[in-house]
Amino acid sequence: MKKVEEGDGRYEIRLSGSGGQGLVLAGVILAEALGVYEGKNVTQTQSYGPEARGGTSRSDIVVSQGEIYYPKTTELDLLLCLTQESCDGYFGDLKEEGILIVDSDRVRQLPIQRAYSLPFINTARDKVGTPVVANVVSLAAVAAISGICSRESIEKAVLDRAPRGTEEKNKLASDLGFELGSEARRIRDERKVSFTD
Amino acid sequence: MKKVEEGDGRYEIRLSGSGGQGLVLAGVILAEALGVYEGKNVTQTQSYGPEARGGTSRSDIVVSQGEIYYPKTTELDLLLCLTQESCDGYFGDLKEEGILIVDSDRVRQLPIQRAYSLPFINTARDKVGTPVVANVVSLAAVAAISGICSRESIEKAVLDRAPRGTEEKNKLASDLGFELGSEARRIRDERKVSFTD
Amino acid sequence: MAEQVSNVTHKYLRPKKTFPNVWCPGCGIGIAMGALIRAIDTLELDRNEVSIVSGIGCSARIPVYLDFNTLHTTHGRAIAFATGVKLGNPRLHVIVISGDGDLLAIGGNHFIHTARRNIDITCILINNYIYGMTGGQYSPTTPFAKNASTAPFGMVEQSFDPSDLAISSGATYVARGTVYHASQLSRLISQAIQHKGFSFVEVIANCHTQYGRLNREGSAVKMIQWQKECAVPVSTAAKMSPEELEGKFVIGKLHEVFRPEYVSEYQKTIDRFSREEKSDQQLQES
Amino acid sequence: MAEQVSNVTHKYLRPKKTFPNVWCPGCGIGIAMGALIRAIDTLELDRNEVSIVSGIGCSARIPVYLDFNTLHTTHGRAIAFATGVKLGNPRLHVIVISGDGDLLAIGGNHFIHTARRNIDITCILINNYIYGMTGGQYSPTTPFAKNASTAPFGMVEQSFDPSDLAISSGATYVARGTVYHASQLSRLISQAIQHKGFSFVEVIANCHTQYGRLNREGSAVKMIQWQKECAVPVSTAAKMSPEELEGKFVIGKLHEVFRPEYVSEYQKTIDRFSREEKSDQQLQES
Amino acid sequence: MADAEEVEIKKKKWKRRPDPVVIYKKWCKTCNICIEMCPKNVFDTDRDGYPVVSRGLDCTQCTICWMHCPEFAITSNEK
Amino acid sequence: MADAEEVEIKKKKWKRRPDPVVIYKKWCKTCNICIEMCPKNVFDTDRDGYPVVSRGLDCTQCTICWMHCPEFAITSNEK
Amino acid sequence: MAEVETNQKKKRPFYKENVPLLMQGNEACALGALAAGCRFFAGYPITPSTEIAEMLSRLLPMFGGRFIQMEDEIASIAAVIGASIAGAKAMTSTSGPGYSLMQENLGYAYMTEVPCVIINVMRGGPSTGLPTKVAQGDVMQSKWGTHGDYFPIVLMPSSVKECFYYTVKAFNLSEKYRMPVTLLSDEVLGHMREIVNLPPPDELEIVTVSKPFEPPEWYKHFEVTPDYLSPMASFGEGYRFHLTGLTHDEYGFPTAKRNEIITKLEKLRLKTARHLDELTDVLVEMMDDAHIMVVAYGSTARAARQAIRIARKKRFKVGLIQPRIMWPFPDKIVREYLENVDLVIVPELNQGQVIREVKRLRQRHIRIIGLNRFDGELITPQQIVEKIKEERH
Amino acid sequence: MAEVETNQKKKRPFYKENVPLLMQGNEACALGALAAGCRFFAGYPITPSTEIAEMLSRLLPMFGGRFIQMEDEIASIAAVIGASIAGAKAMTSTSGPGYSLMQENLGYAYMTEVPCVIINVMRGGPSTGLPTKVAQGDVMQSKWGTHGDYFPIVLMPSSVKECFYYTVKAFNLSEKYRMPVTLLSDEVLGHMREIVNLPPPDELEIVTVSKPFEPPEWYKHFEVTPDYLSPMASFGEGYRFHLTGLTHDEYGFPTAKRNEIITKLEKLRLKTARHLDELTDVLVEMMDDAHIMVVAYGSTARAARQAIRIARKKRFKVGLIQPRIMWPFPDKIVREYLENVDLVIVPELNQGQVIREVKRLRQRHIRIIGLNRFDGELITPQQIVEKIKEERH
Ligand SMILES: Cc1ncc(C[n+]2csc(CCOP(=O)(O)OP(=O)(O)O)c2C)c(N)n1
Ligand SMILES: Cc1ncc(C[n+]2csc(CCOP(=O)(O)OP(=O)(O)O)c2C)c(N)n1
Ligand code: SF4
Ligand code: SF4
Ligand code: SF4
Ligand code: SF4
Ligand code: SF4
Ligand code: SF4
Ligand SMILES: [Mg+2]
Ligand SMILES: [Mg+2]
Repeated sequence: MKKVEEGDGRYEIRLSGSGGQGLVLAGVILAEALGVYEGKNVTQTQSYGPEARGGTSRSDIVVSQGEIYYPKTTELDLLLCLTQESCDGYFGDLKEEGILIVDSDRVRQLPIQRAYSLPFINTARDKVGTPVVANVVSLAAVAAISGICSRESIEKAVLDRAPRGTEEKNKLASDLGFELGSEARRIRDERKVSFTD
Repeated sequence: MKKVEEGDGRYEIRLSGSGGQGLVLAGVILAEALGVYEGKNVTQTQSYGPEARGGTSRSDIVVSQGEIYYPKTTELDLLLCLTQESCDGYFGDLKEEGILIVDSDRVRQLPIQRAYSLPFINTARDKVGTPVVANVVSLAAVAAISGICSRESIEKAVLDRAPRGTEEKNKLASDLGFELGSEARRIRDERKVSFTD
Repeated sequence: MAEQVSNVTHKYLRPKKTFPNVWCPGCGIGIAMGALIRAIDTLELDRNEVSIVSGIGCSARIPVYLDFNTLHTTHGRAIAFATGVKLGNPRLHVIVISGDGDLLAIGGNHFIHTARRNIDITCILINNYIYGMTGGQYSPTTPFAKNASTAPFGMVEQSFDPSDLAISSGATYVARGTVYHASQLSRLISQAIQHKGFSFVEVIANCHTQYGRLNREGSAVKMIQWQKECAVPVSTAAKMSPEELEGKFVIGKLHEVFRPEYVSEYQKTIDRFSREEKSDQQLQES
Repeated sequence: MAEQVSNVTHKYLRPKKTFPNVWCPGCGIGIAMGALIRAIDTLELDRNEVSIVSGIGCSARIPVYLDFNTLHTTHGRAIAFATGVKLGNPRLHVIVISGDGDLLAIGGNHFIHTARRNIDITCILINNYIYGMTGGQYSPTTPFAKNASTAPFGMVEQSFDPSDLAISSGATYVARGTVYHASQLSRLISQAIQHKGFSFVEVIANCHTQYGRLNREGSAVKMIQWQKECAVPVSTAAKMSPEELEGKFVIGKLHEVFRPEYVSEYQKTIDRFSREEKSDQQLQES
Repeated sequence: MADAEEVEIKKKKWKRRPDPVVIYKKWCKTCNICIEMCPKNVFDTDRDGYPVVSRGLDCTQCTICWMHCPEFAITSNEK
Repeated sequence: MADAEEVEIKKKKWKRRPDPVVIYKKWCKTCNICIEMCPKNVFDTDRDGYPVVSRGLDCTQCTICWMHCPEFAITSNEK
Repeated sequence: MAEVETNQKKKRPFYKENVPLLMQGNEACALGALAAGCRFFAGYPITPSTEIAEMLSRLLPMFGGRFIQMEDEIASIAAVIGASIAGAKAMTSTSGPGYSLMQENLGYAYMTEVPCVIINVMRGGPSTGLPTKVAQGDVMQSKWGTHGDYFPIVLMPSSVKECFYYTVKAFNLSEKYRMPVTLLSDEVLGHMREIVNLPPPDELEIVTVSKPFEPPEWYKHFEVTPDYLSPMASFGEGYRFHLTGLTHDEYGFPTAKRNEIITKLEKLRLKTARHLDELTDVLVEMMDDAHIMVVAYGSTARAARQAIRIARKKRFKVGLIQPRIMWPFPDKIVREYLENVDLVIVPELNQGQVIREVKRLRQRHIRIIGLNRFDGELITPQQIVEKIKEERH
Repeated sequence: MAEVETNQKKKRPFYKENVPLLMQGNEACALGALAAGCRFFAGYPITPSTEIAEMLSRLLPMFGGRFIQMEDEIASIAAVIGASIAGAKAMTSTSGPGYSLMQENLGYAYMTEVPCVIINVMRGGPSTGLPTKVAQGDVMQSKWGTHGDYFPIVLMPSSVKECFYYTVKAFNLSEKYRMPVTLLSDEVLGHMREIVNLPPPDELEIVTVSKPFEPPEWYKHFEVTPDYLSPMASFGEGYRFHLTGLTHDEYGFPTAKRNEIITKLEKLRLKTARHLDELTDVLVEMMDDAHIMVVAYGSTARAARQAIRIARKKRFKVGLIQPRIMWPFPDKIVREYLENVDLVIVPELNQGQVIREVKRLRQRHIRIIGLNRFDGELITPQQIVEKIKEERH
């Protein structure tokens, strides 16, 4: 985990997309994984209000080993975008060295080269059978890429929240997401030099 | 008019009795006579509230040649009482040298000797034919005894407020009051020495 | 000579602190209060389990004289406070006393909603067609064209029929009485208290000091006699035409139906879960 | 190609600042708004003399989209503001738009009193049986036993029949429509506007996002179709027994009577004095 | 004769007792309601306006006066 | 034959004109109400869920769709 | 009501010019409102303010105005705001309990910048308290009563004459600043009678909100002008604008844009903050050489004015500061005079409210003490004099 | 509502002891209330407080408690007071507009000394304002909102955990002092999720109002005891007492006697004034050697705590004072620290409210400046640091 100037191990994540993609829930699950199963300090916030109705949706997580004073994000360490709109809107909040992860089918215009562009929604639809679990797929990938949270914690947190009867699908989604994420990270690690241009 | 320590010609009057004796109206008439027809500064106050419903009723007038700062009475120069109860209750507010005027039939126990004890109610009933105008009788007597207000002003103010058709009775009441008052004053002036013991 | 005293109402008064009362001589509120006391006495309620709640107004002064659990609240809100009292301790018999201004003007919303909920509260309206306490302003029951201190040229608004309003809001017992018919009034009030659900009794009372004075309706006695003349019992009214009823009002029990009562309905939910609780130590979000 | 546009409602919108609207896809409020616009258009009212007043809620967002004199006030108080608007400038046609929470819960008192006064205002209630805007809490029209976010075990309170309440409060025109019957709805609204006195139109509308979701009543389309199934025209209802009407609701004009209207009654007093004023320069306390 | 007898009995009854109803003057506000409503015309007024029992024998203990006294100032003496 | 003729006339009429109703996509929220309520089944949906006029000839300009569109997104082309 | 006392009724003129007239403070408020052009009153009776409503119920129709008694105070202030939006100068009157109930809608009027006047004739609180007795317990409430930030104008007269003139002033400021203005009177002022010489109405300066001159298409209801005051169209004048209690842009449409929100909310502050000169109205007496300063207001200032005269005779160098516009608080003047005194006495009919404002302005160690009375009676001149003596024994 | 996000619903435990749980501030308030013994809730939905009501509508019946949604906020607080009088620990939750509406009846509860808890989850004002955005605009209102003098207790938590514990504390103080206690939360706190370790309920200190032990005939509901706190009987317990919002004697009967009035109204003041030690709860950080003091509260304190750490790294000697009991204001502590600093910064999500209290305590010339944000977003640590730099450029 990267240190930021003022925080003691403070790490800021935003999951964004459009309303209905389940990203608020994904944020809650991630926060739960980090806070409940990894014993970290964590705050999760989201925007309410008119914006929340239509348009973009977002869920912010701040995680830290130490006490979290300021509970909202200021400069993101990691930004996940499942729509072009959210990418355009929030990219500016990402730190220079921050990680950008996008859905490869929904975000065609990338603001920077060094982004992880992965097919979350298509994976969910094609391999799990429903796009509804794209949030879990991407959530797992976020964990894998950032290394901020263990696979077990994410899995537990996901199953904790999965409605009865959907456990299998969610487990599968989580697995797929982890694979996507680990693979991408492996590739990045290999191409290290060229990647951080 | 007597000077008080702090006021410039401040003079404080209280008309008191029981609810229904019309003393609030009498106070208003007196204030009007002084303020409207004699061009003096005047404030009129009365007590509202639970006490006002049953029991004693009072109307306070402060009159002054100069500006009246504090609008309520503090030490009375003149106290009129039409019931024993009001006399008992308010006598303590009268200045040492203040003038006490009471109804001779209703107030039997006088707290001091040098009081004007006059038959306002009986005069009204017997000579005007209705006790309702006792307030006007006593009002006129107050003016005559204190010399604070001219007969004309009182008369104008009374007629101003008298309902249509009652003008004569009120005029008569005012006349009778003035006579009562002037006569009493004359007697006091004559007995000056013994009176101010 | 305590034995000698046989006015049953005296058992329920707080004579030391509060009497003589604040009302004008002859005010009908005192008569209504007597009827209420006799109703409670007849029902032999435990006085520790009776709560009388009022708002602000002449009528709303009733509770202070009565030796029950008494609550004199803010203007118009008595019924809402009473709802809390009832739910805070459902064993209590909760009776609300209110004036036409208190209950129907500022308090109108609480009135219709409490009726709607059909919560087991009894509400007594002392309808004197005016704001007595503040000096004779018009109220929602002041009849069209009558005078009030704020209707110096006659009332231009229409008025409520409080009992009608109670019925269409959901009250399940509705009756009307007068202070003239004081013993019938006691009976109606005791029926209302016994009724399970929201019960409402409208009491026609005289305010000669304000309404009577402004409308030249004479003394307390005269106004009370007017009630006798205009009151028509329910049974008689049933046989009369609308024209014949013009200018009259109907007295007696006007309406009684049975619908689920709020406190018991809610109790069912509680019971369901307290049962579950026993079987399932760790409570679950359902 | 402006000529091409033949949706008459567009003439009355404020498209630049406010569209697309805030409502959920398929929300019935938009349909009701269309009906309102067409009613006004039919009556050929001068739009400068139309004022639309609302409180707070999803329904209460209607005015912002409409190019009239529009007022979005505080929760529940629209009718009281509207009374002021009407009396401040009696030439205005004043129309209140309200939700079941806004008009009947927090605003219930203003509703019954404005109806009582019979002031010339038209009030449209968008009844979706729930608090839409705040996320699905129960309202005074949520039917017994139905779910809401604050009635997780089913509603234990009884509900109002808003039209009934309007009638017994004194409204002189009362009608009910649905968003399914959109063209009838326009007609009812225009009748209501034309009626002199307090007129009330209840519009049954779908909130599938909250009420529908919590009660598994399906999509907007499904909920609108339910309206078709349950609505019974006044004329048909007259021939049906209460049992047959169980679970149905009546649509059409429910009530129309004529009683003195507040603004005109008050005007009489004004006229009387302005006449006197002319003859008597120095005004007198009467 | 029966009537006369009854009156006799009543008289005796009341002789042993005070007035059929008692007015508590401290609470009475002289509103006259009892006086006007008594069907047997039992009361007169004293010079201050307070009701006084003048025809106590006629009282039937009908309860009307004390039920209508707004001041709770009337007490029946019949137990 | 009259029927066929009518259809011909209609066809001509519509040939000179665009669709009988126009959907303003920027306001449409794809609620489907127009599609479901059209008595003539004039609409289909595109892949994003927006209504498209597929059987414009069948339209009778009955007003139902635009009267029920909560978004004011439908405009008739018939003047 | 006035009528209760004058029940031997008679037709009497209620407005005679330039001759002494005896009237109550409440009557003077009603006449002031009429003179200022008030043509709409909505209210709900409450002691000790009711005479204002009663008088206007009688007088307004004579001027083509309208009086309505609403179902409660919430509805009253709502109707007042509505009428004002529709173009009528409008007011209400009430006392503490009603003023509390009006707070939510007052916030709406501040937010939507609607002129109107509220007279609160103060009585003893909290709650029902002492309905027929005097108090000054609502001074802080008049500044902080509704939720969120707002910047009210509140006037406090201290004589019947001032009741008349400050009611006129309340309307004038309300129209100029497009906001509710509260006049805080009290039970003593309201019921007290004094002599007033009413001016000919046409000699009074009457301010009416400025009207837009641009065509409706260009009109911005909340335009941010250099002086932060925007012309106001009324309903029915052809400007079909929108009003909302949500944060809104200059046109009045709801906005969630940061810069527009800030513009709006700062405008609410700046429209008073940029006119503090006009919004300062303080009576200063005998402060030139004073070492002791009395800060008093409303009815209490009457006692203070007498008290400083008595105390001067006893050689105490004492002066008086009497804010007649209470809010915005006259920071500048009070701060200046604080420089030169070493004792400040703040007599109030409450447990210490305005004294906090005086302390807020203190920049060095000075003794600032309260003289508080809250039993329903006025503070007397003697009490103030005693306090001075006590401190300087 | 929580449900909206967790709509893939499932039976989940809502109260697990001693394990980390992720929850929203609003949920923590609801659980805190339950843990404190709350058994009655009456409320009216309003963003951003609604989750508290929704959660309690679900949980209360499980504990034999009752939830009711009233017709408005006025009725809600009335029912809460009524239930408390009948013996149930009771609360409501709301936001600015609702809090404004509750003011009259809150005054009644202060006057009649009825315990109850009000949670105001603050949003942008004035008026409808910014319903879904954070603000701290109601701080002064929570002290001065109703008419007349009263002396409220107001708590301001700044984390989800504190939402839990300060709700418990609100109940405890409310019961002990027999008065309404307001908890001022805000939109960010209410909706933010953090990890909380809930304590076993029996480890919490729970205070319940003390009950009379004397026989009913002797009982005085408002007895003036040495510590100004009177035991409280409830309806139905055999003590048939009377309550009124009029000024009253120790029994509760209305009084107009001067000494009884004064006794009553002073009691309202003294019951907090005599317990300032217990009623002071201030977080003090890094003040020992500070020359700059930041006074911050609620959500804003979170930014301030981070900011002082950043600033310290930049060698600014800065510390923090965070009142967690806002009213009574911690005069003593603030005054003490004012002695040693020469710059005070008061960041607030309003246009300057608590800064006035800090200034009130100033006894010498010190620079006291505000940092105000009111666009619906939190003040960031960076903004505070910038302000410090700016002042010390
Ligand atoms: C909030 C509030 N508004 C107004 C008042 C003043 N007030 C007291 S009683 C009353 C009306 C009483 O009328 P009603 O309820 O008919 O009772 P009555 O006196 O006629 O029995 C009013 C307006 C108040 N106390 N509180
Ligand atoms: C004083 C106040 N209390 C509560 C709210 C919160 N609130 C906003 S809208 C609403 C209910 C809306 O329900 P309804 O009137 O039925 O309108 P809908 O959204 O269903 O159209 C509530 C409770 C508020 N804005 N103001
Ligand atoms: S004013 Fe009227 S209601 Fe009040 S006590 Fe007197 S008679 Fe009764
Ligand atoms: S929440 Fe319900 S009422 Fe509100 S816009 Fe959505 S569907 Fe319509
Ligand atoms: S009890 Fe009946 S008969 Fe006897 S005095 Fe009373 S009213 Fe008259
Ligand atoms: S009814 Fe009661 S108060 Fe009236 S005169 Fe008779 S005893 Fe006295
Ligand atoms: S106008 Fe009628 S027929 Fe034509 S598309 Fe619309 S609904 Fe279908
Ligand atoms: S009804 Fe309107 S919003 Fe709905 S799908 Fe059709 S065009 Fe779109
Ligand atoms: Mg009444
Ligand atoms: Mg609704």
